[in-house]
Amino acid sequence: MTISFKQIEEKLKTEAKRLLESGQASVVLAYGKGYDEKHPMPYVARNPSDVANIVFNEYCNYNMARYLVRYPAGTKIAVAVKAADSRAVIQLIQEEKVKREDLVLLGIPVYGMKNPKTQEIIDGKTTGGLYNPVLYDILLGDEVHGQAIQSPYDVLAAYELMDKEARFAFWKKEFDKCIRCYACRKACPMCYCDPCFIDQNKPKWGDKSPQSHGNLMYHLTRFHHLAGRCIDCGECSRACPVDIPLYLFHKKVAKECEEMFGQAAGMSIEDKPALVNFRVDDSDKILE
Amino acid sequence: MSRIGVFVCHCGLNIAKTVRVSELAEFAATLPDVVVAKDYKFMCSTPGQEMIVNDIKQHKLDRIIVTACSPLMHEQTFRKVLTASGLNQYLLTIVNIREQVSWVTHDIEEGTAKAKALLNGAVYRSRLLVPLTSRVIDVNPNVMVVGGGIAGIQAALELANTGKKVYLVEKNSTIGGHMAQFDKTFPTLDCSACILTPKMDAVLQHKNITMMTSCEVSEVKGFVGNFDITVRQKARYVDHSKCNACLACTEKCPGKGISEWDESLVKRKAIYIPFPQAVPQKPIIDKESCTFFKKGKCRLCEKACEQKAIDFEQQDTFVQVKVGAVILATGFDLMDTKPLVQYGYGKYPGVYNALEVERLFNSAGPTGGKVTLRDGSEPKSIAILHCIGSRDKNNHEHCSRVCCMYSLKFAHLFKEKTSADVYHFYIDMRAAGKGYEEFYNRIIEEDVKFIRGKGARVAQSADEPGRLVVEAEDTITGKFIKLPVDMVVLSPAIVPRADARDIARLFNLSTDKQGFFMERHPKLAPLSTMSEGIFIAGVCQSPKDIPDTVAQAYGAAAEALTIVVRDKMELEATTAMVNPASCCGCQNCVRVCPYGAPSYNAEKKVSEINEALCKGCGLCASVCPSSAIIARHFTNDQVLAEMEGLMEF
Amino acid sequence: MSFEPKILGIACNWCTYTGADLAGTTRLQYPQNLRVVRVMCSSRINPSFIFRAFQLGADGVLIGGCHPGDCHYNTGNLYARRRLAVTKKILEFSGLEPGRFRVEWISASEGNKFAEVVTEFTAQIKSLGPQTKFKISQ
Amino acid sequence: MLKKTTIDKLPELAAALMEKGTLVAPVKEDAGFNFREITDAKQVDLIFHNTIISPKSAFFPQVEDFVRYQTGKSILEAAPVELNLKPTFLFGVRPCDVKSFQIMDIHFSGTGVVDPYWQKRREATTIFGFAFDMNEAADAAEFYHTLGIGAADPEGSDIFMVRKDDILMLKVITPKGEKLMTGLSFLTDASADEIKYFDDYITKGYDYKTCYTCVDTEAIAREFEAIFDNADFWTKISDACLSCGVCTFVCPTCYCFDICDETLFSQGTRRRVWDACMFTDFTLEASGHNPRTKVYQRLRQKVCHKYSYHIRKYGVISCVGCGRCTRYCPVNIDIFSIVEEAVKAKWYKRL
Amino acid sequence: MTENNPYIPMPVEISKVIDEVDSHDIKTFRFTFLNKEDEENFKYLPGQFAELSIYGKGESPIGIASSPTQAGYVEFTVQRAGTIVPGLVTAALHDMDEGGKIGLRGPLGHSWPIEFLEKKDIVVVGGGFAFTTLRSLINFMLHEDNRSRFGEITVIYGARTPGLLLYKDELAQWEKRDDIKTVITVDKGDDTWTGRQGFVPAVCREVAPSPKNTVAVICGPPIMIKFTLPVFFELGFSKENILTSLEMRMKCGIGKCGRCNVGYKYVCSDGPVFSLAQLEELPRDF
Repeated sequence: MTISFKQIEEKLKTEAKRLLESGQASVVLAYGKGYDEKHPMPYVARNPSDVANIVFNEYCNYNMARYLVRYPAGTKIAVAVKAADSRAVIQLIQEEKVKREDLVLLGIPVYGMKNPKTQEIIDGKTTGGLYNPVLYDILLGDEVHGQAIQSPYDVLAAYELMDKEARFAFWKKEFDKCIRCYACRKACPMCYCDPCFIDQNKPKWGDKSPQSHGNLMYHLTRFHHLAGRCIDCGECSRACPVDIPLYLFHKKVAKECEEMFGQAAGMSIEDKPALVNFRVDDSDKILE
Repeated sequence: MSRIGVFVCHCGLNIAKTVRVSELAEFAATLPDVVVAKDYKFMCSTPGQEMIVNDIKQHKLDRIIVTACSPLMHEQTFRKVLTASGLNQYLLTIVNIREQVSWVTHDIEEGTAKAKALLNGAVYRSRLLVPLTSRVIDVNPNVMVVGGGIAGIQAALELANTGKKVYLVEKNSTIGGHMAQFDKTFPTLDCSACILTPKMDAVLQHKNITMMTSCEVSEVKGFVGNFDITVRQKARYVDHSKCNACLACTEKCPGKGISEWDESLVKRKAIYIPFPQAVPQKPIIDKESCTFFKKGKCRLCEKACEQKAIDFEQQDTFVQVKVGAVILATGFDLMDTKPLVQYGYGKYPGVYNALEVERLFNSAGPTGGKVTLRDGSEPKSIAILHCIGSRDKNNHEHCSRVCCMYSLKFAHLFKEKTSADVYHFYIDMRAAGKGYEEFYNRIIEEDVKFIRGKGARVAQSADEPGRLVVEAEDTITGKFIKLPVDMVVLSPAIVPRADARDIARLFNLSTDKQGFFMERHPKLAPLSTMSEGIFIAGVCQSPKDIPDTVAQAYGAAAEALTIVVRDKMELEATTAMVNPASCCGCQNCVRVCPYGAPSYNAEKKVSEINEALCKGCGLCASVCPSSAIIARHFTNDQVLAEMEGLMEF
Repeated sequence: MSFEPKILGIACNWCTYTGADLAGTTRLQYPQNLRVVRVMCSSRINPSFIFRAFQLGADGVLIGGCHPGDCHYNTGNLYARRRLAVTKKILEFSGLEPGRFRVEWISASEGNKFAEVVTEFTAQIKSLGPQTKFKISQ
Repeated sequence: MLKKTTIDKLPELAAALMEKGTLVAPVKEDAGFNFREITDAKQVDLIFHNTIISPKSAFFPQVEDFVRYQTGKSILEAAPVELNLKPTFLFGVRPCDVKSFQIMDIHFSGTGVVDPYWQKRREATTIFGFAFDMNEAADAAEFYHTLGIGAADPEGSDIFMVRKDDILMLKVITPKGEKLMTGLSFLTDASADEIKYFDDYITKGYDYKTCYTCVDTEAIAREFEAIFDNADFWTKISDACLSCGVCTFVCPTCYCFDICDETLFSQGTRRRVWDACMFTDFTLEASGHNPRTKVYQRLRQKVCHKYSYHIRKYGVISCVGCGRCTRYCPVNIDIFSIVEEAVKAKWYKRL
Repeated sequence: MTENNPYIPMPVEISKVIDEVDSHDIKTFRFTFLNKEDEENFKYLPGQFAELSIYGKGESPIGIASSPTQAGYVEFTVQRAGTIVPGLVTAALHDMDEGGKIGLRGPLGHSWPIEFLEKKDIVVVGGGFAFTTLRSLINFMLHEDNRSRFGEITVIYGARTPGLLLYKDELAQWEKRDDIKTVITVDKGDDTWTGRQGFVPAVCREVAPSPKNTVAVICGPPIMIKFTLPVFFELGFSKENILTSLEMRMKCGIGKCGRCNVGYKYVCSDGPVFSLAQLEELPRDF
């Protein structure tokens, strides 16, 4: 099967219009035109007339769940969600940042999403191995089947095999590139802290200047804060102007968390975030 | 820009031997913000304390670092020094260079270097300390005593006599505990019942004591001064408010259960009081042995009861009790010696454990005080084996402390009641106590045979069926002995109650390696625990004899009294608080707090912490992603600074 | 001179710190490379403390808490166990030698265990050599 | 004076400059090009469109150390960090970025208190401007021509370079450039054809690409003032904005910075570090008051700063149309569309 | 890099510390310069501010509380910032004593427009802690060399409680003088308070002079400003004749770091003193 992006776009428009007209949603978080076709933008439709601006194509990578916390509690929001995006919504519901009843989830089953910079297909890197939304109210298209569902963790293999010296050298080089623009945390649907720990003066966790140690502190702590919460949308890496493959580290932590705690982030509304939870019979082996 | 005073203690030679204290003080003087640094022989002594007071005044010090023993030892002492000098007590930092430096090394170079690093950490931390105000709370004047043995009874009576209301919780249907099972007590050989039962009765009669038998603590909430404890009243199937203790029911009862009181040596009725002097004198029904509960009909007791007190429908109920302090006196169990198959307990009828023998001696016991074997015959020779499972690296390393003495007592009683030969198999004889050595000498005189060697094995006699053979190495002669006897008495290890760990968890106590409750300090605070307001007395802390147990009960009562005698008390100010400006509203704190102290204010979109419920563990602070939670006295920046100081040199 | 590592310890007040005191009271000898920060509960340990410790030049970090189930605050160490497990994985994936970070449950009565763990951990850190990966170079 | 060399001799040119001082030139990295101090003459690579981070970092580095101090010691013992600058050659700067230096000059050294760091670095540096390759496909994010900057605009450069196939032509623009160029003896004189090509290329650069031209900067400033309070407009504009700092960090004319004391053990450095008006804590006052808590207020500040306040204060637009903010924006916010929408295309002429 | 480097503070020593209020969180620090040439270069007028600089803690912009007529030192009245999380600089400063050395960068910003004020009647309105640069202005105008340059001077100063009034000794002296009208008010008095009770806006309505040739100089907490301005409008003061001082988060203090702008004005270098007429031209972004 092939994905008709045009078809999804049409359905997105139809549903957005219907929801706005009926008042079921006061805002629709979707995708709109950017300065060219390869650069669409996150788009918020507030009126039925806005719907005409909605687009959907293979470059609409944005995780629109990121914008949910921007709206006051109780706002009826319809949000377009691809596979990973829906997990972000679930995770936000778990964390009580949004309420399920305030949301209409417009599920988008899709594969073949591309990085506009490299034209590379990025599904395997950052969809958590999923093509269909985990949770939705309306599915805009047919479920994707038959695509090779790879383990979301396959891409890690090469890095796991590296010896620790090489791995350290790899990450040091990557983190040293960081200019601390914080696009990663701002693009992340789960990074809703304001202020972020790294911005604090008291306690001061890391220096503001983009030097190795402050960068390391910022990124490692951020990985920790997202442990058991990262839903593998890859927005952090995509947002990064200097191409730090943050998603790899997040994925590794997600993998470890899934193995240790038997739960992947954003898969069920009923779950409790793994790091603010415990089981009495958690094994001490996880500390080895 | 603090003004820090550093005071280095020699602790005699305890510290000075492996830390160059004057060098340490000189080092301190070079550190930024340290205004004065001194060393002194005993900082905790009055002149030492006065030195600190004077320096605070003279040098306008605003932070004090005492470099001495563990904070668990003298933090309070020095906090008082600060308070007396008008400084907030939380501006004190203790550097532990005794327990964690001088006592754990012989190398003065290493010791001095480590002490410097620790001190530097303290200076870094000290700069960031802020004055904290203690919370003042109302104190509930009541006390709960858990365990109705001699320790619990004594503590309850003492407290009740001061006018405080006491809840005495006992899981059995009578109070009295192990002591009520004994016949005589060493070394005076006075009758256990004679000295105990008046106290039991006094408890029953005391207007300030609420006796809660057949009860167990099921939940503990709150904190010192304000415990909120849920007690499970187990169903007795007899309404004690109606029962007039005529015991007509017990006569009619056809049911047969095994008497726990008599250490399973005999049977008892299904509706019963454990022993004639039980307090209360009111029966309970044992569901397991009751014919009605087993077969659905009988109800003979019900018919016999004029008071209509029998209630087969009775359920467990839960009672809420509010108290200001708690004394735990939950006592002990004897180690189950069945797993030590070499001693044949449970296999050979001639092998008894110590408590069984106590019952045999007791005139209210299964044999009416006669010493007979299970077949009714009188033993001709008896071996008493000391240290079964205790002082034994494979089982319990500790000495059970009373076995030597009660074993000697047994020997005496055997001699008094039978004509048997009595042999002691012992590792060595421990008779430290008032009149104990004298008692030992007296027993030696009584023609009791002492074999210095631990009983290694008890076997069936090959030559004489029905008799037993005790095998041991006589360590004096070096000979291997096989001694045929009729009766073997094991003196097993005294161990914590089977449910001691559960109780520890309920009350937030630590237990030691053996499972006995941990005291706050082995010497200076043997009755307090790490949980404020929870005290311990008797064998639940460690094996001990009756005089020590009673002494501890008095002590624990006094300790509890120091809390409940006050209307109000100060609590540690080291609670957590939320900086609303940094709170991101993730509610992690709300999710993790074991005490429900944080709550989410949906309107302000920030968490708030109820400091009355906060116990200061700091969990919330570490799960707070935006560092909005300030764990007072252990704030992120204080810990980070201390780490920086520790790692500098 | 032989390599004398700096090891940062973070110990909970009720179990491990008290256990360390007991080691002292019983005069057990162990290497002097460990410098302990006392916190009330192992759950107080913010994972970033550990990252920071390595940045400050710690050659090893040893965390001590009550045995799971024995936490003075009921469940603190059960959370800590999960969180510190993640910390360990993060350190490992970043390329730091995993042996430099250890969590041990040491009760107040386990003075001997404390001494043993410190002795053994110090030896291990010595064999790993100085930690330079995270250490901030000034 | 037009000189030339061949592209394959670039390392030679680089080596000559490295001998005279510090060479800063585009270097290819994972994510793209950036200006770096050259340590190996072969690193210099001119096959690039433009760098990720603008060359402003040559004069206004992301981290500039002011003072080294020791905590616990007297302020009298604190030591200012000396710059000790060697002659610096900023090589291969695109015309729009060269223009940014002039705009930044007004702020840092042209008005009010002079920033000594900017000034000293600027004085020590010789700029090798480098014309865009007009054969390359246009980059949709760029709009420098709209702001009156040619694709081969030599203004502001000390030496200006145009590449023609494998020939690199270098023309002296300023006396500073001339002094340097005379010392580069291995450069050869350009032929008459090449001189003509060079001049034509520069002229052609003014007509290159971009489809608007700015007519009235004052009017733009006024227009933004007029819509300042239109929260709906700004909210809509900022719907997609993540409020990250990418646009400001890559921008050649953003100059906001923070002054931080960074201490380890007792050694510390007071330094300035780039900051961004898009960060939530940028205007957070000690009292807790923050005049710009909302995303739209911050995006408004950024856009208005460039297209209104800067015109009012310094008379010029604080933007050179290099397109970096748009190109690296994680959500593709196009600053030019905002300007266009805000001023309703009135003050730009569509070409 | 020390020469003409506006980012490097000059060293000063604390020569006096005055605990101003009964809550002990506001102190006045008197600084003397450690280098003679710094003292000579530190030419300021009332209304200007300086960055108090403590290495390792940071910098904090504080209005100058002394008057240039007081030679040999400068004074700053500093409130300990932050109730929950203490401010780094102010907390460190509050912990310092006489003899302590810190850094000073300044003078910064524009002063109260002295020339504009000349030959006019002046009403100075202050509330709470924001009285510091007003005190500087009053002491400047009262100096014998300057007094004749200005018309009638009225001072209206209020605080929440008597214990929170700053500069109590000076207030008492002003009250005794006949070339200045001093009206002190507190929101709520205590047992010993015999003065006025009432909020600043109400007191202004009562005692403010005629707007004719009068300039009002107003500094105070936002809530006071909010209710005081209408009073002056009612009294007929024009926006050009009402002056105030703005606060924004600042870093460099010299108009470089881009932080404190309101519209195209930088509060640090174009302010902090503005007339209401000037403020009205700026966007509401503060």
